[in-house]
Amino acid sequence: MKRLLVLLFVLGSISGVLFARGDLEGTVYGLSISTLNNPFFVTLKEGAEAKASELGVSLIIVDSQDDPAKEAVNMEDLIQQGVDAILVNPTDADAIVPSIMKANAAAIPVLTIDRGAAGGEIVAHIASDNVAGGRMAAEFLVEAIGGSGKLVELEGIAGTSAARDRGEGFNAVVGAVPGIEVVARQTANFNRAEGLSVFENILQAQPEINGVFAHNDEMILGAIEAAKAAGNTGIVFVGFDAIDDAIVAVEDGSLAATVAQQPDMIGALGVETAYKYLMGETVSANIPVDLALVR
Amino acid sequence: MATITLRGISKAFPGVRALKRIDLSFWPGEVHAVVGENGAGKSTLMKILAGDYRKDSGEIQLFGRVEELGSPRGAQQMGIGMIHQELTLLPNRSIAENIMLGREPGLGLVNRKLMIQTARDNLKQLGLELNPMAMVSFLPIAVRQLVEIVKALSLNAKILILDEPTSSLTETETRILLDMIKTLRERDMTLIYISHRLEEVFEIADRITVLRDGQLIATKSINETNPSEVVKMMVGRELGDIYNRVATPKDEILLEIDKLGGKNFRDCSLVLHRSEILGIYGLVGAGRTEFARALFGLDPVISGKVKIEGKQIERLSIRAAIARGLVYVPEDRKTQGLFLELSVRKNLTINMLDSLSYWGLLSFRRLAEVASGLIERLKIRPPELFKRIRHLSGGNQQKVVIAKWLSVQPKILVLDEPTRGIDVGSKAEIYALIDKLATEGVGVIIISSELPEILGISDRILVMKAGEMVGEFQREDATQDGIMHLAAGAES
Amino acid sequence: MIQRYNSVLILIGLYLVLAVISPLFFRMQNLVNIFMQSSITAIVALGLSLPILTGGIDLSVSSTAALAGAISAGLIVRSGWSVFSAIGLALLIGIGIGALIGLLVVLGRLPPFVASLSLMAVGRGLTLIYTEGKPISGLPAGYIALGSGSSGSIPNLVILLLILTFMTHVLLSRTRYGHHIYAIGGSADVARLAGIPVGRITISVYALSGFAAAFSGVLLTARLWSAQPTAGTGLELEAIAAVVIGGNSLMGGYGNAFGPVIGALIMGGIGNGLNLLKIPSYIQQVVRGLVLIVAVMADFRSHRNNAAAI
Amino acid sequence: MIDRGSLAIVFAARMRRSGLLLAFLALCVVLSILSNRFLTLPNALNILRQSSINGIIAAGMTLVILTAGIDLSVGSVLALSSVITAQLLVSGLPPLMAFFSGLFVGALLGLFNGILVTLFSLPPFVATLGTMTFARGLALSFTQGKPITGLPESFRVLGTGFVGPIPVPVIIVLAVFLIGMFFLNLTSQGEQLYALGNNPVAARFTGILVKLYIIVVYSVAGVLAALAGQILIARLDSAQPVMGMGYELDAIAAVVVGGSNFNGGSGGLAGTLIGVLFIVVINNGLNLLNIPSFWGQVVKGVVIAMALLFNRVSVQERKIDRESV
Repeated sequence: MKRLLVLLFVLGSISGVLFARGDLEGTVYGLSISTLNNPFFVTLKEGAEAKASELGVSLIIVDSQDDPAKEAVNMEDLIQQGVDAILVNPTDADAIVPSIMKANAAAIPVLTIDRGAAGGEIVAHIASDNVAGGRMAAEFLVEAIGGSGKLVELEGIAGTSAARDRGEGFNAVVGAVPGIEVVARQTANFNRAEGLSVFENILQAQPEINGVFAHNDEMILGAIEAAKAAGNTGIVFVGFDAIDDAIVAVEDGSLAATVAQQPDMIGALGVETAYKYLMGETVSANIPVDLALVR
Repeated sequence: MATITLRGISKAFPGVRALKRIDLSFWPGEVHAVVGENGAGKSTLMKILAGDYRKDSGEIQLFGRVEELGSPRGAQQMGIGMIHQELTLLPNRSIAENIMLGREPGLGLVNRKLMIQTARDNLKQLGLELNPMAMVSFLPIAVRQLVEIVKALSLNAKILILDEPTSSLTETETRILLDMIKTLRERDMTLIYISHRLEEVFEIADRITVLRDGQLIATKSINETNPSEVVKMMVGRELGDIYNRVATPKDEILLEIDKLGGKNFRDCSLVLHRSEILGIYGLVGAGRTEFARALFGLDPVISGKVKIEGKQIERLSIRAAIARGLVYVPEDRKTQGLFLELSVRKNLTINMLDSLSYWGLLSFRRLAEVASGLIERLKIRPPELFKRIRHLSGGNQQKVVIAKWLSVQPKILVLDEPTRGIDVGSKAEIYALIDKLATEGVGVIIISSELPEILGISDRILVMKAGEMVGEFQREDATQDGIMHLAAGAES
Repeated sequence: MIQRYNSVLILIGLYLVLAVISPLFFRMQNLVNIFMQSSITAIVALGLSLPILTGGIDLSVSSTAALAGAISAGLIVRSGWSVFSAIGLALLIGIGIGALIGLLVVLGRLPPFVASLSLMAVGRGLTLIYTEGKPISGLPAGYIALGSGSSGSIPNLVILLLILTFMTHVLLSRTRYGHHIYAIGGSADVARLAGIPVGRITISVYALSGFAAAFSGVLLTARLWSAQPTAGTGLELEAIAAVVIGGNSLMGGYGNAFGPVIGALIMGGIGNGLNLLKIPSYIQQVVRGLVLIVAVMADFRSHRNNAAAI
Repeated sequence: MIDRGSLAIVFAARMRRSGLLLAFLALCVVLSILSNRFLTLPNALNILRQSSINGIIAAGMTLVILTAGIDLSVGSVLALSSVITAQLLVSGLPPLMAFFSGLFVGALLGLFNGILVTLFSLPPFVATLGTMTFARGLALSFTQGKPITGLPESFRVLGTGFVGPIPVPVIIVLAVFLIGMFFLNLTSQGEQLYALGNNPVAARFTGILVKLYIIVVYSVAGVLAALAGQILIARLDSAQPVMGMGYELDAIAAVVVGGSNFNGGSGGLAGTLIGVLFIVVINNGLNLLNIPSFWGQVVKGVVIAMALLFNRVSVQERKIDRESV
């Protein structure tokens, strides 16, 4: 019993402190993010937060940790709190549909950001196009190695939409160029440490590699370390996301290019669009955010 | 007609011939004792009867028909029940669930009412008024043993094999059990009784079979033989008085305990002299073990003082005790004394690792030498350094538990039930060892619930009851009746 | 007996605290939500509690759930099977994976941890191969109703959880089979001596665990309206935590059917409460870890006293 | 004072794991037939270097499993200690001090685990699961989810440097294993650790400070996880809060494949080392042969199960004649 009291006390004090700063006044937007374990989405979140404080609205941020089941739980909890609008960055386009329909039923407007949803009523979709990004990277890479050569593709977590779309765009381009051969296609799970060891292994198997495309910057940065350690120069590396580290790498020349999304812009636009919608303005259903190749 | 007839039963394990052509019959309404030293083949024979092992050759007739027992289940269904030496109850289940394990009434769904009622009836038959819903883990070990027997009896067994059933019972509880065995004999059951306690065997057995080295030495009617003849047949030689005392206590006081109190005992005082063997007798629950544990620093002490060689110990702890030369051999060697998966060498030398290290490195040569010395000194069999301790017999395991303390040159040796469940030959060796240690100046405290043992080995006997020291006997004045009278406490 | 109710006390205490500090918590709809959110973990934990009761463990539940979800959805959407037979086959596959672990444990004498770890990798790989890494959607309403529909105001998931809990309770406390599971967990040798077919029962508990995992995979698919190739990642640790928080012993032989469900509800309540209190997600993990430790500390105190008394 | 006899005894005991060694060698033979790139010196060094992270963690895990415990928190400990080290480095602390601060963080978290397991009698699984969750949360909130990059070159030697032809991480992992084997097999503390893993009650009755040993073991596991983290960030030139996810399962798999069992008191570092190499070689082989990642997991699972079965069969035969006597 004594332990139980201790437990109650601990819980009470933790939540008491945190609850004290909760604020139920003003408009409240829910922001459901696929994962905050990835700097890209952290930047997106920060963009949204900055815009929210600029507009004077409050944000409740939940993190799905890339798990659709956890996402469903988080969405229910947001609906339960009666937020005025929900911005969702889905873990998966299909898996989010039931949650969106629940929000629809509760008359809460839903906006999707960065990734779309396959169903439900969506006020607006704010995103850059991953398939287009993959294509952009492929076109650059093909040109950079002179139209023919051997390529390696480092894939993201199997089954995630980002890995799927970026791979699809990339392969659509390189598959159409006759002189290009993709000699290895391995997953490094969007992870820098795995990017390093997987590419080390690939370097052992493939004596000649002209270019590497990775589904995100984390993996390409790992691969660059592997190539450096092996003393292997002359490989063209192309990443995706333009995270801070990647920009630095582009500047020092070790990374040839990275496809820049503007996550902070996506987040900010999301909040802004929701704000406009709630103010009664009409918003367009599809709000593209520019992609750019940072080279 | 014989209930079981064995013809030419043989069994071999790789490298060992465990049983050699055993011919033996058991009759209804008889208590048939099977005795022999550990390793003589009793357990192997009983396991074959219980369906646990398969015989290599020979035949088993049950009620005149040749049968293959196949499995424990098969043996059970043919009316053979077995009580194992190690308790086979599940601690986290109720008494009823344990008794009815594997035979729960009902089709698919268990009929709980019937199960509890059946269990209650079974308990009543043995005169036990226990709540069948009580969890076994809350029962004292002795009561668990009784439940174990109820469980076997409830199988409607025609033949009941009891393997050391009294090894963890007190005198009183043993009486209950022996009376029960007599009742079962009246009901024309066949009881096969394995025990190291010859006095019990001679009290209840009708016939006695002696095994040695896997061979049947003799089967005799109890009237035709006597304990010393049986012992001789068991060990294959004359074995004089097993309590052959040589050491005599000195005046020097080694240990002085003044009003020690703790969980389940209080105000316990005693004095132990150099070269003295002090027996502590008490029924289960009298607080003997708790007292010893507290003295060794295993459990907290509430009050009292302890002096070793005149120096008071400020805070009792295991390491303080060992540092002052007080060591404790616990009652349950398997769970408290041994590292079953480790080798004989590692078990023997666990206390001297630090002293046999040079610049932090173990000297395996020295460790092996020391261990070999101990093996030789205590006649540990087989004399192999690298055998896993699990595969040694109980007697040899017990020798290892004692031997591992000899290396620290103890001044005071506390032994808790040092001969429980071990054979008479090993017992004699352990008694001789204790006496030898006493001769060398060690003070020994021996806790036991076997009266003959306490009487035979001790210079002085303390009796504990309900957590207190209630009496003291000198060797000359001690009698079974006198001690029992104090321990069982007629006045309360 | 007291420790049986310890986890219930923790559950009630936790919910009371949350109710005090968040006005939203004790709304009926929110409580239903928690039940629904916890139900999938709870169902996996129910199944997983069986191997744990025998002293084993099953790490493969997460990938079995994903595989079952994918196959049931794929058979319906791609191959035009009926909902009934597709789910049936998926459940059979779950049973098969479980039985295979059981065989590796019983006949191959592999530690359950590695046997199930190997099949976890295999199951995850097969899911990715079958789905080609893409989610499968377009499920018929009948399928979706399993996980998303409700009967009256009570979600089907909750009803299924209650039924399964009741069935597991009956299985464990009232059937011979259940008694034998406890016996094996208490001591496989004792069970064998009592004539209990230890090997067969051991295989079957893994099969049942596989069944529960597959079933929860189907429910998850129905709840998400699509089969996700990465579904259920980390579910095994969550389910094990639920079993332990509920007061069942990881060593086997001790526990009941309600423990895993209560454990899941405790964790679900914590997650929900932290969300309602708008606690940032990183801090949520810190709090969740500490609460896990404190909750089990409270629960294990009584166990320890037991152990010391012996 | 190590005499030849004792070394021979130790060696003989280790060879009981020969079943696994055979399975490992078989795997290597198969791979060298399938890929002519497998059996080359650079690839061998490559495999060793990749073994370093999991190897160091698994060494600590071996000790924990020897005491019949388990440590699920190693991945999170690695992450938290790494981000703290990286932050210290970036803010200009001398590399050596940052390095030791990181190890200190690992030791603290391990100490916490050890205290929960011993003084509070929590099951190791739950205690370390709790630590795993909250340490990850701390790492994430400390960094706000972002990597910390730009580590000084002098620190990066830890991951990228060479001594002669041999990479520094390989030297570190070999040193960890040598020291560990030395400690486990040749010192009194090592032998006592086996004893307490086999029977903690008997160990206590023998005067071994069981709780202290267990606390130290968890602390060492924490330090080693932190050390692995330092090497990892030195190699990657960046520390991320999400590093090390799932490393606990890799490490446990290596230990168990290496022949230690969860009941404690049996197994050892030699087996673990083979277990670590085994898993790395599977991954290396999958990459060399360019096996599609979907199939990779299936192959990995099947190969591990087969190796264990093979090992079990060869151990089984010897076990029978020992047990039936």
